Amino acid sequence: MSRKLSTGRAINEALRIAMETDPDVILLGEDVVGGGTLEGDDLEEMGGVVGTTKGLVKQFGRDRVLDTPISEMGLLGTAVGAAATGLRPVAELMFMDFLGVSLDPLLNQAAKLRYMFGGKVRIPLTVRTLCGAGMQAAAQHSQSLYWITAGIPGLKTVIPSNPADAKGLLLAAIRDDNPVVFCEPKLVLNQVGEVPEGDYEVPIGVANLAREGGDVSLVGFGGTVPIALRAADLLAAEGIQADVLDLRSLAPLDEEAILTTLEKTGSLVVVDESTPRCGIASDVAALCVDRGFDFLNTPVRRVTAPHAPVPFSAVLEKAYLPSAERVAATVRELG
Amino acid sequence: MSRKLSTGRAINEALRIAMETDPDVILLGEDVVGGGTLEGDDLEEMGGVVGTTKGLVKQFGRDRVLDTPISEMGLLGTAVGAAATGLRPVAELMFMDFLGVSLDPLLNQAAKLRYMFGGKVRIPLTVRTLCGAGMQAAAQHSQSLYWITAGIPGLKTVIPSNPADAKGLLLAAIRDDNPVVFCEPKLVLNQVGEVPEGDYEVPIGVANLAREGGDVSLVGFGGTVPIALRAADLLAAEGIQADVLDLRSLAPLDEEAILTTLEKTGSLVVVDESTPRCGIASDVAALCVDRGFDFLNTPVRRVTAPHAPVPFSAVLEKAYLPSAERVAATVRELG
Amino acid sequence: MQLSREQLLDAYTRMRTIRAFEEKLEELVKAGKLGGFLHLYAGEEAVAVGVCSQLGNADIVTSTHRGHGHCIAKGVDVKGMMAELFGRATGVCKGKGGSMHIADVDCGMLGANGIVGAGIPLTTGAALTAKLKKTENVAVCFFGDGATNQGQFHESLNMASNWKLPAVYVVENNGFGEFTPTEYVVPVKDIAERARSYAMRSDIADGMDFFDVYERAGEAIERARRGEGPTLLECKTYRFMGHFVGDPLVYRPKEEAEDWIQNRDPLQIFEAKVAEAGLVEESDLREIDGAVTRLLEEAIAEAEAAPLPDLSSILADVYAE
Amino acid sequence: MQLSREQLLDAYTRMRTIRAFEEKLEELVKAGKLGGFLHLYAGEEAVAVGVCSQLGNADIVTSTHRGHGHCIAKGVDVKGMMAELFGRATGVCKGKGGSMHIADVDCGMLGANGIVGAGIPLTTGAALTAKLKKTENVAVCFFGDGATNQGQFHESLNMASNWKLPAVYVVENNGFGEFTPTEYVVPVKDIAERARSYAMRSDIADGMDFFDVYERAGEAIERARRGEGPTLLECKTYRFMGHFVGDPLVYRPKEEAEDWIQNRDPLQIFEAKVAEAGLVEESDLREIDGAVTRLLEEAIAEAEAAPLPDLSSILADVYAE
Ligand SMILES: Cc1ncc(C[n+]2csc(CCOP(=O)(O)OP(=O)(O)O)c2C)c(N)n1
Ligand SMILES: Cc1ncc(C[n+]2csc(CCOP(=O)(O)OP(=O)(O)O)c2C)c(N)n1
Ligand SMILES: [Mg+2]
Ligand SMILES: [Mg+2]
Repeated sequence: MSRKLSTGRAINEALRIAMETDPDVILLGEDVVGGGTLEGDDLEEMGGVVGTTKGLVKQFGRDRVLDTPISEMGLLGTAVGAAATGLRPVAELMFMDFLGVSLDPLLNQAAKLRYMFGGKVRIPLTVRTLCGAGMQAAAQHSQSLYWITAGIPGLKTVIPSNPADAKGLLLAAIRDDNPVVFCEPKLVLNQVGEVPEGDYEVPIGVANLAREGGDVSLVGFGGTVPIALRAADLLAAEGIQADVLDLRSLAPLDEEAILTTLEKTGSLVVVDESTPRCGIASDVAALCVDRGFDFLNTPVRRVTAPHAPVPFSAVLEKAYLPSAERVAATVRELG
Repeated sequence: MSRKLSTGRAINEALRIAMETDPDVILLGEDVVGGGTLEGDDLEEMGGVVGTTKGLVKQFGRDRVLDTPISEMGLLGTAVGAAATGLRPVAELMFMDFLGVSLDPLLNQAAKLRYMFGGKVRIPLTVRTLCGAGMQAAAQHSQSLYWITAGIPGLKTVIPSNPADAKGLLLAAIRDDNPVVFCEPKLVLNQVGEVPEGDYEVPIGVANLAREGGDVSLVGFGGTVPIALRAADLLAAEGIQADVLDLRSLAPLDEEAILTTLEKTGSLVVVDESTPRCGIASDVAALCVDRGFDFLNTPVRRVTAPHAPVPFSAVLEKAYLPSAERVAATVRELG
Repeated sequence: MQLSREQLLDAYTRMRTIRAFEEKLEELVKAGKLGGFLHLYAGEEAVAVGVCSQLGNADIVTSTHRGHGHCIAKGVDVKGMMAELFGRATGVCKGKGGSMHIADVDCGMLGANGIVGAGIPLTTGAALTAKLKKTENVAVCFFGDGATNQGQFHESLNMASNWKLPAVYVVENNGFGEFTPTEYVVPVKDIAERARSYAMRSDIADGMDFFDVYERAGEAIERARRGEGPTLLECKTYRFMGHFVGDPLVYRPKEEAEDWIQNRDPLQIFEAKVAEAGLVEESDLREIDGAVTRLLEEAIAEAEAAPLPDLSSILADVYAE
Repeated sequence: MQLSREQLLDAYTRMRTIRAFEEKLEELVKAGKLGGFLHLYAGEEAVAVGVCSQLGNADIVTSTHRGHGHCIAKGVDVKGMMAELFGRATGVCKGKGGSMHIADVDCGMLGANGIVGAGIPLTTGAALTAKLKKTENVAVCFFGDGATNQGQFHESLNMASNWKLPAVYVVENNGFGEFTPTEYVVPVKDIAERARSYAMRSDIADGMDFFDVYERAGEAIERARRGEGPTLLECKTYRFMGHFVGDPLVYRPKEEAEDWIQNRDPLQIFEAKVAEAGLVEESDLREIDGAVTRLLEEAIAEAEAAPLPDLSSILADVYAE
């Protein structure tokens, strides 16, 4: 059974199921309760800045849904310490841009404690975070910084492209015994789609072939999957059939799935809404020219944002983001 | 005229020249003075944790060489504010691993203020920082995180492979009107070499062909240039002549220099002591399979550290780092 | 406190401009004409204006996500601001910054900031410049109660105190960080107490009273100019509107808000005080009100008519030449 | 304070072991037998032991770059530690952590930490676990005076106080952060004062006197166990050796160091106090000294003979299955 939900509601549902099935799961973050609920009044809590955690404090209480001060480093560090000692925290980093003020608990603690301790500790931590452009939130609230977390050994990073995957990936992330960064792309957040009821997991590290074509491979993830799918539509109208691979997991990367589609098509374009340097797009291209070299018939192109911060103005932001037209044009140029 | 200096001393000389030629240049960081010099005693200041800034406080005074509290975020943020208002600060982030506690001033401030303000401000900031493994300093003091700064639009990142470049690159960095991250690789710090006297700059964004071969291209930077050069020696003994390209600048990347050597050899191996994901090595490989596709005769291989934190034990650390033998073996396998 | 009639009218003009600006923005967002995240400053005008009236162009201020008020108080062109919020090429940041990054360094306004607490070290750096260059300028930082829970607050104030920098740290305690009441997350009654950790001077002002802010900020600014080091100045205030435009305000007691808005409006308090002292006529103020309304109408009309940025500008201004 | 003879001998054993361990390490580094960055704890033994004597295995401690003392005090196996510093497969972290990351969660020792201040939120998290799981465990964090200038200190203590967590924050004020005297960078005389920013209890102990530390830490730990919230406990102490092995110590007054080493050695103070009270015989202590010496000789011999880690272990333990 399934019904239509937005990605935000699917995430809410995953959190609820995770908390119902494991008493060690707690939520913490800024305004994950969101004020309200003073004794003896009729105030309402907000459930997060975009309402994703709404209602959870009513069901699970303030001991399991914790509002923190505006202290990202402190709250993520606290979550790491809690994870190392028996809880299974889901921390919210409201916007991924705030990694600037909270990287250490991920970079130097969550990612490394197990290794440095010779395997003696587990860090079952999930960090949920909004990423990407598309809301005119400008340079400091629109970044797609998953390349930073994906680049750090010891962390996993996942990113859903639709509501159903969001639910299953989040449940898998929470139950993983490693620190997992769960990205919530703004381009996907309000998207509505079929979401199965009940408890299920989408395994981490497994990409999804979202569309079968065979002439060219389009690789995307998060908000660029809908873009790649639209590009595939445009191309299909011209007789070019595209595979669309949704990575779903950025670390670990499903290298076999990428090589499989490349072997079939000989031609690959990767679409990433982040900036061009040191990113997932480069990793995919580098994989192609390494293990996939014998399959290559054409150059591997990366359709990304430009090497610039995200501009505010709506016209600029639109041009900044990858589009189906640019993807299709890139494929056409490959000939 | 030139004489032999270690990289550390060459950096010290660059700082001295920069401060002599521009009164707006100041240094700030933890222990860049390094205690000492209380009034009326015979104490000595340390000049940084490895002595790089030694003697500068004597020449320029405590107004221009400032010891800060152990507050990396605060000190880098302060340096950004000072740079935006008329000084030309050289801030020291003692170890690059401490980006964990100091990313925001670089990620969200230094890199973006100019853009967000529509071009109305300049941020002439240099951040000097030790990076890399090789001293058994283990997981939290051995990282090569230049991929993080190189990936951020608005920043520049440079890394010298020898004392002479260190001096010239640092002078160029300080005089650049943009925020520049100047990496000091541990593998290079104590290396001794000829350093020209006087004031000169090595331009940012220009790679250096450190050795001419023609059969295969080895691309390195910082501590991997000596490794690539040794690999070239090993290969030369077998009749394989390698170009060795020293990137020197990681952002901007000298794409033309990479493509030029690739066009000549048709075969490229990039050597990076950082971890494999989302790094410079992937960017170089991705460039090859994009703009350099027509030149490629073989796969592009990346010789990097494994996807793991840096281990403590000397035997493990040695095996963790790229070596000349591994580079040579990789070239041989390309056939 | 000796404020001339001219100074009083100027202060009123700025406060009124801020109020009217924010009210217009709310309308514009609700009419679907503006996008992005907008955090409005209505209710807190006396703080920005009380402080900035005593600063020159060479003095630096930094601000927060809630930055329009500080811009207007510091003299940033209102038309340029409006054009910016409309994302136009004529915007004060060429349409690239938007509300959360609105700035004009020509007026000493070093930017709103989307990162809570990030303006604090920027101010510290500006104060370091002033000190080392011996300019007698000061640097003033505005930030919220919530920002005092950020590590950057702690690190910066400590550094500024150690170095006796010419800085004033103005915390606008409006009782909430987003939806969370301050007392849930700040266990001290007065945030000013936090200055003790840095052996820094502190003071508390009624942030709804221009004159109280003016006086206490003035002392702090003068101390800073004289080289006597920084001050943490807490201004108790309240935001009249939501955290952002669109905030349903379900989380805060209606009576509490009503009480502040009805009885503690900084514009009304100002008007009552100047009237009582006979310093300006009511008609002067009404004239200003009218002029402000006209200014904003013009600003909106001009912004709507202004050109959008050229797409090539996406790659401009990333680096300085 | 009612310490049994057994407890006293145990405390002395731990303090003596720490001192001997650090002295041996210095020798070993100078003989070129050990690599890496080593920060020694000699001089500060009374702090670690005074606190940890009152903790069980289920209580968590976190430490700093100067972590050997806390490990030994918390009961981590000395031979496993020595093997770790030799980079052996038999090391307590399989040779992967080294001095700056030495840890043994089986003893509730959640690690030395190479990032100044980073242990503080980890402790806060451990205390959150204790509170939410209602275990009555406490979490104790050791960190230096320098670490109190880190944002993580500020953010963590604020959170712990807001949530009334069962935590004790022990600042080891040894007068220096690396080479910089504390008073250059901490403008308050007593770091304990910083607790006021969080409405947190604080106390100050003579960090050279095991008994004073024991008593004050005991109170803080008991308050925490009873659910009465966290404490910031400042222990005034001194490091007898350099910041790291190899530190030329040119930056600190020789007489100052001499004075502490001659007159305020925590081992001597302990010995004098227990002798005066007639609680243990000198011969008991000398016997312990001998046993400790033998233990360390064995530890070194075994570490030197132990196997190096297999190269395949580089990729092990990055992720849990
Ligand atoms: C580092 C960071 N964390 C969180 C946010 C999200 N955020 C924006 S405004 C805000 C509340 C700020 O509260 P306060 O400092 O009191 O200022 P106010 O909004 O009340 O003026 C939060 C949490 C942010 N922008 N930056
Ligand atoms: C975040 C961070 N900044 C700087 C350093 C370098 N560092 C190592 S120890 C140290 C001094 C710490 O002083 P304190 O906290 O007083 O501890 P102590 O060494 O005196 O025990 C510094 C600056 C570090 N390891 N981590
Ligand atoms: Mg507030
Ligand atoms: Mg210290």
